[in-house]
Amino acid sequence: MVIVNKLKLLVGGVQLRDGVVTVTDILGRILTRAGLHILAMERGYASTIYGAHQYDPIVIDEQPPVSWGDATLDILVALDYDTNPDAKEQPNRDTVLRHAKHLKDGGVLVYDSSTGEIPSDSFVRRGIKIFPIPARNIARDELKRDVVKNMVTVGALFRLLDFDRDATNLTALLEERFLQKGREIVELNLKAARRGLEVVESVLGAKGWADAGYRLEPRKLKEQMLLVSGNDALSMAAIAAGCRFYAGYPITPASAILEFMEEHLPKYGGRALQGQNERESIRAALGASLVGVRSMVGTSGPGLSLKVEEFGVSGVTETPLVIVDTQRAGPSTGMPTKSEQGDLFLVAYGGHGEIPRIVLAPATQEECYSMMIEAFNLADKYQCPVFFLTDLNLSEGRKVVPESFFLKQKVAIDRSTLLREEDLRRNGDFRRYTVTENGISQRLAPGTVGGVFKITGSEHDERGFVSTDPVIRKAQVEKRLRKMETYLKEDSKPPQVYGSTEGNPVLVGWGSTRPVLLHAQQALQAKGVDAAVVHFTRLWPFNTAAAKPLFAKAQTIIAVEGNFTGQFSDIIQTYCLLPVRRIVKYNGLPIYVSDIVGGVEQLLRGKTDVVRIGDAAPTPVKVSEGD
Amino acid sequence: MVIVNKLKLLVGGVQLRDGVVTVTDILGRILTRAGLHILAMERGYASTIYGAHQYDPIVIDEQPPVSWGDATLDILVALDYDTNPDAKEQPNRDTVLRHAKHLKDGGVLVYDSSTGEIPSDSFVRRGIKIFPIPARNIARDELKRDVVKNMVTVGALFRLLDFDRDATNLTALLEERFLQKGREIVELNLKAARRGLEVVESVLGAKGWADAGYRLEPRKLKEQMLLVSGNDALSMAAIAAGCRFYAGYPITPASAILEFMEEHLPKYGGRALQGQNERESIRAALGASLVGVRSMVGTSGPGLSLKVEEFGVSGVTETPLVIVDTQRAGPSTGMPTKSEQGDLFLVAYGGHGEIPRIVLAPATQEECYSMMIEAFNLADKYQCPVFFLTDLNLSEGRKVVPESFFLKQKVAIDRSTLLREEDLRRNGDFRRYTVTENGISQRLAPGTVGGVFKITGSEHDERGFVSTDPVIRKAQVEKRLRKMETYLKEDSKPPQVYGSTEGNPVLVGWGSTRPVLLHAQQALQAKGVDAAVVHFTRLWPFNTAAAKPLFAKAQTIIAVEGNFTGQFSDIIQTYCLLPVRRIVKYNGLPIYVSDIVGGVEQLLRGKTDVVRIGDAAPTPVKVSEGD
Amino acid sequence: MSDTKAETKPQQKISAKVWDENAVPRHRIQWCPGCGDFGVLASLKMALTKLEVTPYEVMLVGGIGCSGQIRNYLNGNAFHGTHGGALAYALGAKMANPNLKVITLAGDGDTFAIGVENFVHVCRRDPEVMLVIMDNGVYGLTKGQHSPTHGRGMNIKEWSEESPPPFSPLRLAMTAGCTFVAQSFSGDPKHSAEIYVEAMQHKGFAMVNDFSPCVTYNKFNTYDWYKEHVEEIPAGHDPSDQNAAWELLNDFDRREKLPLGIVYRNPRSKKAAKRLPMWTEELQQADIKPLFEMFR
Amino acid sequence: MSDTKAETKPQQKISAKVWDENAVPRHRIQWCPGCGDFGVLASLKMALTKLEVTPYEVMLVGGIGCSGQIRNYLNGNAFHGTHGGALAYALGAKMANPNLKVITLAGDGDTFAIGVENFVHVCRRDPEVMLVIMDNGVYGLTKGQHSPTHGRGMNIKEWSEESPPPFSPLRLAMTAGCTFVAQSFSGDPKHSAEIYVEAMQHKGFAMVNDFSPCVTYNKFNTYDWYKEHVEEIPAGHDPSDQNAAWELLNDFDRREKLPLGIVYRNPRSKKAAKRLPMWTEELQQADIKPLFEMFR
Ligand SMILES: Cc1ncc(C[n+]2csc(CCOP(=O)(O)OP(=O)(O)O)c2C)c(N)n1
Ligand SMILES: Cc1ncc(C[n+]2csc(CCOP(=O)(O)OP(=O)(O)O)c2C)c(N)n1
Ligand code: SF4
Ligand code: SF4
Ligand SMILES: [Mg+2]
Ligand SMILES: [Mg+2]
Repeated sequence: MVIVNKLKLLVGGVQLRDGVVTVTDILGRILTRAGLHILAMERGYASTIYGAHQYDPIVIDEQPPVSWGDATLDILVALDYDTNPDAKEQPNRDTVLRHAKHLKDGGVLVYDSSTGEIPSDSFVRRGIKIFPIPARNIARDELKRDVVKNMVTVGALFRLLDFDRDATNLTALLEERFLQKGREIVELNLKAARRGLEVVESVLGAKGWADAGYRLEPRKLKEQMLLVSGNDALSMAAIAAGCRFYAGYPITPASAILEFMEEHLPKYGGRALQGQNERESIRAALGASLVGVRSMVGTSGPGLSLKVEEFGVSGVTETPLVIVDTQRAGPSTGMPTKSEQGDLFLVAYGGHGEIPRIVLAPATQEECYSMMIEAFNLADKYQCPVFFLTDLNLSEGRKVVPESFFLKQKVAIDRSTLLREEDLRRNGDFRRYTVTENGISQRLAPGTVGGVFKITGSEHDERGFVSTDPVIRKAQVEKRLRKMETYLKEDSKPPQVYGSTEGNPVLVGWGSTRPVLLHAQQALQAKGVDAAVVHFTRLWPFNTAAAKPLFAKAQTIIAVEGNFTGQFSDIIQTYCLLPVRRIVKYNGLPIYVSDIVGGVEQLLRGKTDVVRIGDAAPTPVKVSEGD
Repeated sequence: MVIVNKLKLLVGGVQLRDGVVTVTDILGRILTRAGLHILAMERGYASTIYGAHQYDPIVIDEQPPVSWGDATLDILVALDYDTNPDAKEQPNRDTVLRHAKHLKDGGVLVYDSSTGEIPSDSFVRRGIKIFPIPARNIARDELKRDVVKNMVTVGALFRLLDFDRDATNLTALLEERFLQKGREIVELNLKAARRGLEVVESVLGAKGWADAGYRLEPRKLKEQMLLVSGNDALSMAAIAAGCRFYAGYPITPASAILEFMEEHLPKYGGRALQGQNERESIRAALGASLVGVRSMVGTSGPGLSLKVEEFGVSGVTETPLVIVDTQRAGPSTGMPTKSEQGDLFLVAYGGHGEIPRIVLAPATQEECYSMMIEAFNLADKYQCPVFFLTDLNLSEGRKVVPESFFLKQKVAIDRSTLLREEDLRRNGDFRRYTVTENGISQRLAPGTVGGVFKITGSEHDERGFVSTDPVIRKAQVEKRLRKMETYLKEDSKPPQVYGSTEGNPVLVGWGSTRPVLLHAQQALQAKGVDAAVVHFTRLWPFNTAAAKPLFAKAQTIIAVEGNFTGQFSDIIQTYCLLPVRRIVKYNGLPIYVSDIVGGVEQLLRGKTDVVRIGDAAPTPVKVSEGD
Repeated sequence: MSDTKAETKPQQKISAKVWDENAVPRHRIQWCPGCGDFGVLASLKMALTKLEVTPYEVMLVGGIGCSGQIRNYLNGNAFHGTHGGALAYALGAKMANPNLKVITLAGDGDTFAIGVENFVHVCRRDPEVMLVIMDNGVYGLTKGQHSPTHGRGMNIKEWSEESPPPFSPLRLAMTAGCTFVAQSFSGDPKHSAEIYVEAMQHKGFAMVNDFSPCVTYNKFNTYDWYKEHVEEIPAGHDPSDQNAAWELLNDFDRREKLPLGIVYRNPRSKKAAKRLPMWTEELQQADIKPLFEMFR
Repeated sequence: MSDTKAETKPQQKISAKVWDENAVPRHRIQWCPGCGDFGVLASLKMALTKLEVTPYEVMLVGGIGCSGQIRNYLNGNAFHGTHGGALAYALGAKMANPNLKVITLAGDGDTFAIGVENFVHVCRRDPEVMLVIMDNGVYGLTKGQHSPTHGRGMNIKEWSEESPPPFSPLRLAMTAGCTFVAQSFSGDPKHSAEIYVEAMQHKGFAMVNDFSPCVTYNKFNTYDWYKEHVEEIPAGHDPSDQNAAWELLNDFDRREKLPLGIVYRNPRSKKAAKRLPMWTEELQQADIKPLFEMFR
């Protein structure tokens, strides 16, 4: 039986050398145009530029996939070859060594056989169809251009997927890209693809296989589809929301936002600044915000830690700022190219003293867009840091989203807290820090005739002059923090609830895990376990009023988090005074459906309150007493 | 009736100009030598050098005072005078304007009358005895040395207190200080004091008062007493504990530690570094610790926020470091010269990703000493940041402590995790990050023959080489965080409990509030309320096993904290799943006995769950809807 | 100081008195009597008055220290953030709205110790911002610890990591690429004011190191000491000549003198900039459709 | 490189091979083929071998970047903390134990962008630490963004706050008070090794800016470009003469050349230092009683 339009494939190879991303990019674009859905949420690469193993797993589906599912693969494409076949270790066989264990029985393995064949017995036993493609040799020896080796693989892959047999789609893409460099380049690439196709056909013929077992069929498109990453979506949204100043110091996985902004913001009259360090970037952004421009910074853990003092500046001077934290595995430099949900405590609690702050955590590329628009309005209204928490997999992960989704998002830019010259004339005496019932006071952009502001990170009176008067201090602290109550009343949204929480186990998650939670919910249901899912995208201030009633009647509360502690679990405990059990994962791999299903089963058996996902190390060495 | 050896006085004046601290320093030293107890826990000064109001309230007692009590004063000494009597505002009358309302009926008011008398009716009505002393005029006009004006006041004060009538004590101190500069200086000062005494006597005579109503009597000393601040005590302890590298960037109220260390550490073979910024200091300290030297940094809120990234470095590289945070009122620059307990969240949760960390918070000068010794051993054992939380009032507050207290503290320096050359020879293969059951691995000082360490803030294998292998990652994360379990088992101490928690309201506090909690407990008892006090000095990791049973049977849990949120209350809720009600104060003033008593009464009446201490501001201005 | 005209030029008559509005009244100023910063304050008022700048268009960014308080002793919008950060806030503010007169006022500790990371980079970035450093050789506000310019003129024979030699603000600025490098002395406020006027008119980053004695904590570099050591830059000096500027610094060093005046001035060719869109009506119509192209 | 002798000098024969132990094996090195950092690695091994230093007494402090990885490609104790912090860790390590050979190895981004605050101050503090900067004009590890030395040799006519001109590592070091300022080129590892040997013998902070081309992200400052632009410092140059050093820099600038060799070397008179007490037996007897005096 041939599986049509539903599969997961992984392309792997040596970073920088083998062009993993070239292959998946071509694949992604062509399939998107062919009306298929793509979800590629784990970009496996190393925090070095050259030589490490890189991989890119991609789910392809007719319908929007529920989630990235499990590690299990239908097709494995190994671009790597051995440059030095005599070396004891073979780093260049990494793709097969690391990922072949996840191949389904009956799946497909494609690899570059230029430097030799791999032992195939174990695969054959599992019914795996193997396609050795000497892509590099074909490119180098036959076509005299090393660089087209990836096109050989693409051609092979398309043939395996019984897709684009006449190369119409591929030709269109190649012409778009290379025609201005000359028709010969297009032809060379097409020839390479054709050679890949031929090799596959010869294997199919030799083995007597009718097909590889998978097929992709183009679908009719009702509308334009876009293949966007979380970073793409949130950057576009920032521009739509009126962000006109962006600053960032390069850091994985936030650099892409900086690059996007550097390229596109100027077209909208804005400026993007590559900070010379983490603090220059956030300070410059605060400076821009101060004078009235919507501004944003983006960073990841280490950069965020270095910005902590400025959270306080934003909070106490009441200067709006949107701060994107594309979380990666910490602490310290940690694992810069692995995803994690480990920074929640930092954004909720980081900084000396106490400030109002808002933490949003979108679950999908779509929410990276819609919630970023919200973020800017919240920043304007509450005049405090608004944290936007993604993670590496969400930020770099790509998904097919219909263009219409973006176009129909309402972008209402609300800058009503920013006074204009007319307002000043009307209101007379301007006080930057007027104590109000909702905690919110009016701002002023310097340069506005008729008002002068004095702003300081020291405690101050309503006019912004430094004061340590106990009455003024108390009033200002309370005014600032009252904004959080106002937010809870007027702007916070309750968590999303799927299924009934009453009497059922309740799965809780936040940010990027919603797809996999919902997927696991389905899988559990198939096993007869009715679990509800409660998913948060508005994390802070914690919405107790909305959350507690949901949890109060649960059979058991199980939070699923990508960190060691269960950071959000702790926050729920603080506010709801209910015990939260945990499934946690922090080994650098995505949370899979099977992790959650297995974890829930284990917790329901009742032996433990915390399940730590991932293969464990050998027994720890004992340390002698007295040391 | 004359009150003997039990009073609270406050000396106030214009900062830098009037010599408030000169007066209280002389007072403190002489009374300490005279066997009296002193507690001076609030140093009221401004975050400017010259011209603001400064004050120094001092409790004097025969026995060690339970706490600083209330704002109420027995004696008010106003050193200020008006330089410009025509100015509309009279900043130089601040002492009387600000503090006279706290004077007890029947109390004593001493002020510098050089530039005129103050309106006295209201004081007279309250039975307050007023002593106008033209100290500045006497100094300037009679004695021709402005600078001895404070000695006039000291002389007056001693006479009011019926103390040192023959100036024996004063003479001794003056000789110690000035004899090498010449006998004339001593004589001049004595003459000034004598003149003060005379003015007081003339007032007493004129008014027909037999005395001022207060008397201090010297007591026999069984042992030497020392007047130390929290910063003094912790600095001495650090040296005793083997700290040989200290780094700090100047910041109130931590600068005094730096100055202490710069002066004294070299005598013990150590070095103290004034960092050129907050990060240089913590990084240099980590560098010193790395090569085996016990090291420490000290800072306050803003400096701590700037060091956050290095918490992670310490945690993941497993480099020991003691970090003193002398909390002051935040956020941001906040109120640099006011005390607060607002940094708990930062030290417990600050930093991206997750690391082991220990938070200690001494309650008294004595514990600043004893717990600092503990801090260094914990840092060595657990190889992670050990935070030492004081606050401005504890750090700068002075208290009389018997010398023997310091001498009898056991200082056992435990460096057993640090391998020596012999150990390496015996153990062979050295692995810096061996995965152990208790999470602790052995360290090495570079330079030790036979072992080489590789240390990194990136995730690593047991040898310290960078790794993102999921199994290694999981093992290393768990190894590091397992240290917190080990700590809870082997080293954490339960909170101190005063009274029975069963069925009673339980007052909870941490750090410097213990004295006032115990004082309030007494006051409540006098009012028929039996409250227990549970006080924490080991804050993190939270010792649920020790704490929860104490709270489980309480009638109600009431935490008293010097911050807005009730940060420790939240932590208790997280771990104990019990509701914690709160009395919080954050207006820059110390928490007083009456705050707690009033707060508890209010909470017991049941109308609210949070009492916010301090005078409130006028009704907030309403903001028109739609803005 | 800006290359685009202010959007609406208010009709306010600028007199010296204007600078006392929206400010802490004189008798509440909390500097020690005699503090050099009084001179700087006076000079700033003179310069701003001379240039007929209005308080509304002024953006003062104060450092943290005794010096940074100056922002509140003077009319004009003012911001005060973290220690050492003033120049970076100023950079963002100026990039966002070039119509503002952005003036950064900070101490030597704020600028050269904790803030040197911003100083060096802002020199290169060259925004039209004036920086006045109130250089007193100490951290005044934290009670007199050594700042990076501590030790000026002292004859010290042996150094250590803990006590390094002072460095030269002017040389550092020159090396880092600052396009306007000047020095003044708060003991001569009129001369300082002249320098500030030039600095505010400079099309780029203008640094003025103002010797502003701390009468309380620096008992070495006093007014008298400065009076003996400062010397106006000779009229013949051509500040646009970089070699001459270095030569001048060397010459003054050799003679153990400190130059007052404009050492170097050489505006760089820069891209013109406009105020960034910020009002709803400027933002609302942004069409993001062209961005979709790359995702197809 | 230290003024007190190592406590126990191990009896290990130092050969070049020693530097491959306790290190990532050659075929696992994750630099791009042709990366300039290979040359730096080779030079370091030569220099350490020449000086007969043992891996036990070496303390390598790596920056964060492609360059910083070098610490693991070489034997010797190694530390790797936050981006930009290497020199400050090194400072503390050296102050605590002067017997160690402390070597800091970092990129141009790490040193001059985020780390400039440490660089400037360490130059003044002058610890006996060698710093090798692998200067490639880009942030290699984060995929090629501009570093503060980006733009070297390019003919750019118009600047902006976003794209400022490059600055000169050598001049910055000189101005900040560095006592050993040198430059090398990883295309000539033998010459670099000679410079490193001198740097490690210097009694103070020694900075070597090593042009180490990034073959992947800097397509302008390539090996060939450097070969055309570098030039050895003429034999007659006296590096102890500060004026001559500046003159040399000016001269090379004028000729659009980049000097290779020791530009400046002038050790400062410094207080001697010893390893700080650290073993229990050294600490246990500390008598704190004398401290009580001041509290009476
Ligand atoms: C992060 C941080 N660290 C330390 C401080 C404490 N602090 C306040 S002002 C100052 C130095 C001021 O020196 P300088 O800039 O020379 O100003 P001056 O007072 O001499 O005018 C310091 C260290 C702080 N406010 N913030
Ligand atoms: C605080 C922080 N910000 C950003 C990063 C991301 N980052 C890693 S290496 C690097 C720059 C490396 O450039 P350079 O020092 O020149 O080294 P190279 O890779 O070129 O050798 C950056 C920005 C980080 N690790 N930490
Ligand atoms: S301490 Fe020094 S700098 Fe500060 S106000 Fe006084 S004189 Fe001025
Ligand atoms: S990216 Fe550049 S610096 Fe990094 S390893 Fe490759 S060539 Fe070297
Ligand atoms: Mg100063
Ligand atoms: Mg670089």
